[in-house]
Amino acid sequence: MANFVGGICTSHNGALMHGWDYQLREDPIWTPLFESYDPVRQWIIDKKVDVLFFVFNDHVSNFFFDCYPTFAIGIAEQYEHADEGSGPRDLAVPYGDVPFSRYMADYLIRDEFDLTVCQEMKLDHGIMGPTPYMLDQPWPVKFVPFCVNVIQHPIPSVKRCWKLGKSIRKAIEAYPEDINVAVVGTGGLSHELQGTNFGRIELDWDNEFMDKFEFEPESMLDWDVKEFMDRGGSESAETVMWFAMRGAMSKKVKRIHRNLYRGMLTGMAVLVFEDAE
Amino acid sequence: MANFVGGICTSHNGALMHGWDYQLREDPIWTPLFESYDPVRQWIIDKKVDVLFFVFNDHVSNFFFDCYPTFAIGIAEQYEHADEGSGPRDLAVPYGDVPFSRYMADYLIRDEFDLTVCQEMKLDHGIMGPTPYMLDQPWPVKFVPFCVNVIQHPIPSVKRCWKLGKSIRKAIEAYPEDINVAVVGTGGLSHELQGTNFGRIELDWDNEFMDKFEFEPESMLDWDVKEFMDRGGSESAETVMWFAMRGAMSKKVKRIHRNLYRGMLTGMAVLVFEDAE
Amino acid sequence: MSEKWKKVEDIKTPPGPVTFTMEHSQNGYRMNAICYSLKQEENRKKFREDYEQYMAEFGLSEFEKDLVRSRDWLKMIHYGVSPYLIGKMAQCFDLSFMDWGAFMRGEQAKDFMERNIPLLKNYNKDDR
Amino acid sequence: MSEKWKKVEDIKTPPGPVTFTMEHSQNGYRMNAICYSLKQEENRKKFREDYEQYMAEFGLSEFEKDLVRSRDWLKMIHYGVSPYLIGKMAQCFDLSFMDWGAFMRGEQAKDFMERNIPLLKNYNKDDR
Ligand SMILES: [Fe+3]
Ligand SMILES: [Fe+3]
Repeated sequence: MANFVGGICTSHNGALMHGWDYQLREDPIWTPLFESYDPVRQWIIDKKVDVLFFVFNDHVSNFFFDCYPTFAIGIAEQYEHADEGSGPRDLAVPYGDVPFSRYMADYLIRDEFDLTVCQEMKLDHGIMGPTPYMLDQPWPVKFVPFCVNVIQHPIPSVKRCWKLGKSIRKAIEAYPEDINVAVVGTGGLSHELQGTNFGRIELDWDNEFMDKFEFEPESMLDWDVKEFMDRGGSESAETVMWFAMRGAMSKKVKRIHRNLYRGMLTGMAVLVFEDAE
Repeated sequence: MANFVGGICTSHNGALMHGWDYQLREDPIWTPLFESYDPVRQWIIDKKVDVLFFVFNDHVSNFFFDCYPTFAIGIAEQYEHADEGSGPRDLAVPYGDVPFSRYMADYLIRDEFDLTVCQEMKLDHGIMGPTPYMLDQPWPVKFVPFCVNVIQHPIPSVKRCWKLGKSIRKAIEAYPEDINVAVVGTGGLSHELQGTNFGRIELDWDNEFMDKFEFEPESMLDWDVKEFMDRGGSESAETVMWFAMRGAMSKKVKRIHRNLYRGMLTGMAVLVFEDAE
Repeated sequence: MSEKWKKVEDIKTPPGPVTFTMEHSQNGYRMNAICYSLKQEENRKKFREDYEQYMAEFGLSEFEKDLVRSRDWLKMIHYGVSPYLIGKMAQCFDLSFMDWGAFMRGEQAKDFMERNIPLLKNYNKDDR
Repeated sequence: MSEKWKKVEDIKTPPGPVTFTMEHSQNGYRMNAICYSLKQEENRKKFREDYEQYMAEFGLSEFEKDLVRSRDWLKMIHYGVSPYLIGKMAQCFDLSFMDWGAFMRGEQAKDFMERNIPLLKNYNKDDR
């Protein structure tokens, strides 16, 4: 049976693309950000992770508003890199695990998640922002991209994403192949890109959020998305995706790693948890 | 507040397109089929229906398997007719009720239905097969198209569609405008198009199904879709969409109309119910 | 799925219904895509004029081209082509839905229809 | 929504955040669509060469053309253009994400960045 090895949460943003594509690790401003992903990379190696199940969002790079899905899962053999304005990025090809992603789609639809099933999906910085920091290339894992609408409101609630996480966990543990799977939630933390407070960051809330997220996530399950937006800026709505990762985990978790970096426009965080129970 | 006036279920198929486009009402073979929709048209007039909420399926006319949604709702001002092989059909333009369809999308997403939201949608015979039989043109009602995947398995379960119906009903009754809304489920009944039993029809099951559907729908809620396919042929999987209509209605219903016609490839049924309670 | 079959003849067609799953959909993806393209009149025109040329431009594999050439609609269904998309291609070969459907049964559309036409009528409890 | 505004100047821009809703998305649909088209290099090239021509070919209304001409990114946000799509268009005017973002604040990107660069560092409880 497949083995759920733990969860990762990470911010994603344009800065991560920039820092990687210009190879800025040695720039003292960027060094702590790069270093904050080193323990994640090591953990993925130590845990012999075969597949990363990414709960992420697209930034109108793949989907357009003619037809905008709430939840969309990729079941492809491989994925292309999105063109976010300067051509597709020069990164290794992300390969899918077709039988596993098909199985996950099947399981989740039967468990009353109304997925859009995608045989083609171009991946943007919602996945490919943080991945080069936490994985060597060519990628040592297979990708399952699970895309969430966090852009066109209403977006799925915290509770819906939490339930999704629970179903993802059950599905992984019922998968008959002997593979190691980790769930990754991307997005957040505080940022605001729309309106006169462009660039708003709320670092104290980000730290407080990460405390609550680790120790008492259920206290936030009934929050309206607006509550997060009020506290962490309009784009911190993305935080709902973290709850899919957290819902997949045990009530008590063992923290392997946690860091918060103040970016130019975003509270940039990274977390690794294992089940404590 | 909006008023839920009742529900309609109807088959949809290519024959309905053919019969309408060639105006075959006077052909004795076709007459009973045309006549079976006359009471529906009259009921829609009598009830002063403003909006029909269609739970239907697309036949790879609008969506392709690159990106195939389980549930997709249209929120457009108007819809185009799909080209199903002979160009778009010569039918009146279907207009949407934008604020209402947007409201429905919003309500259903908040109620944990993971909808794909469409600002463009081409409508095929899944809606436009039966509509000319039950409505005069130009259409006297606004359309809300709600598209269900019944083609690429797994498809949503009977129970999921039933729950969807319940949520649709709650949503309609909470809508602040004074409009009359009916819910329409399309598809079915018995037919099989894939494999050596092409053309299989099970009329006795169709009648039995309609009895159960009227008097004890809940007895079928835990059925796997396969049960319907075994009894009524592979394409009778479409019947799940009828359960969205039935779920929107009271436990006991008042039957206004019911007919079953034996088509060339399909058990063709039409039903009108009102709440009895 | 596709790896099981080297030649069109290899596609097994056991009797009974086929359920179109994600697996079929992925297996038949390019075949489905070429059929889907025929929802546009200009493409239908091109296909009708020279479907070999159209298939070449679409970049179908030799196996897939053979599948189209075979006009074996039953094998296509087992391979993973959606019946709704088969309909779009069959039409460009001047075959009706009934034509390719009856083919799957192993009979002519004419015979299938002649047998069924007398049955076309209401079938309610009272009608019998 | 669009009917409220006859001229670009009419678009109100109250301070604070904007939540991009279905209503915004529908209102800004064509503006979003033209920006979305710029995800292809060939279209970016055309837009850069002659964006008036590009807008005309895209069939934008005079109001929408004025909105592009205005380069008033804050009004675009209030009108219903997604920030991710604005980014794609701004780039074709050689404006960075920071440029059009700082514009919404009413300042220059240079000033915004100079103020923020010293703050770029870890911000954990132990780091302070
Ligand atoms: Fe994002
Ligand atoms: Fe159908």
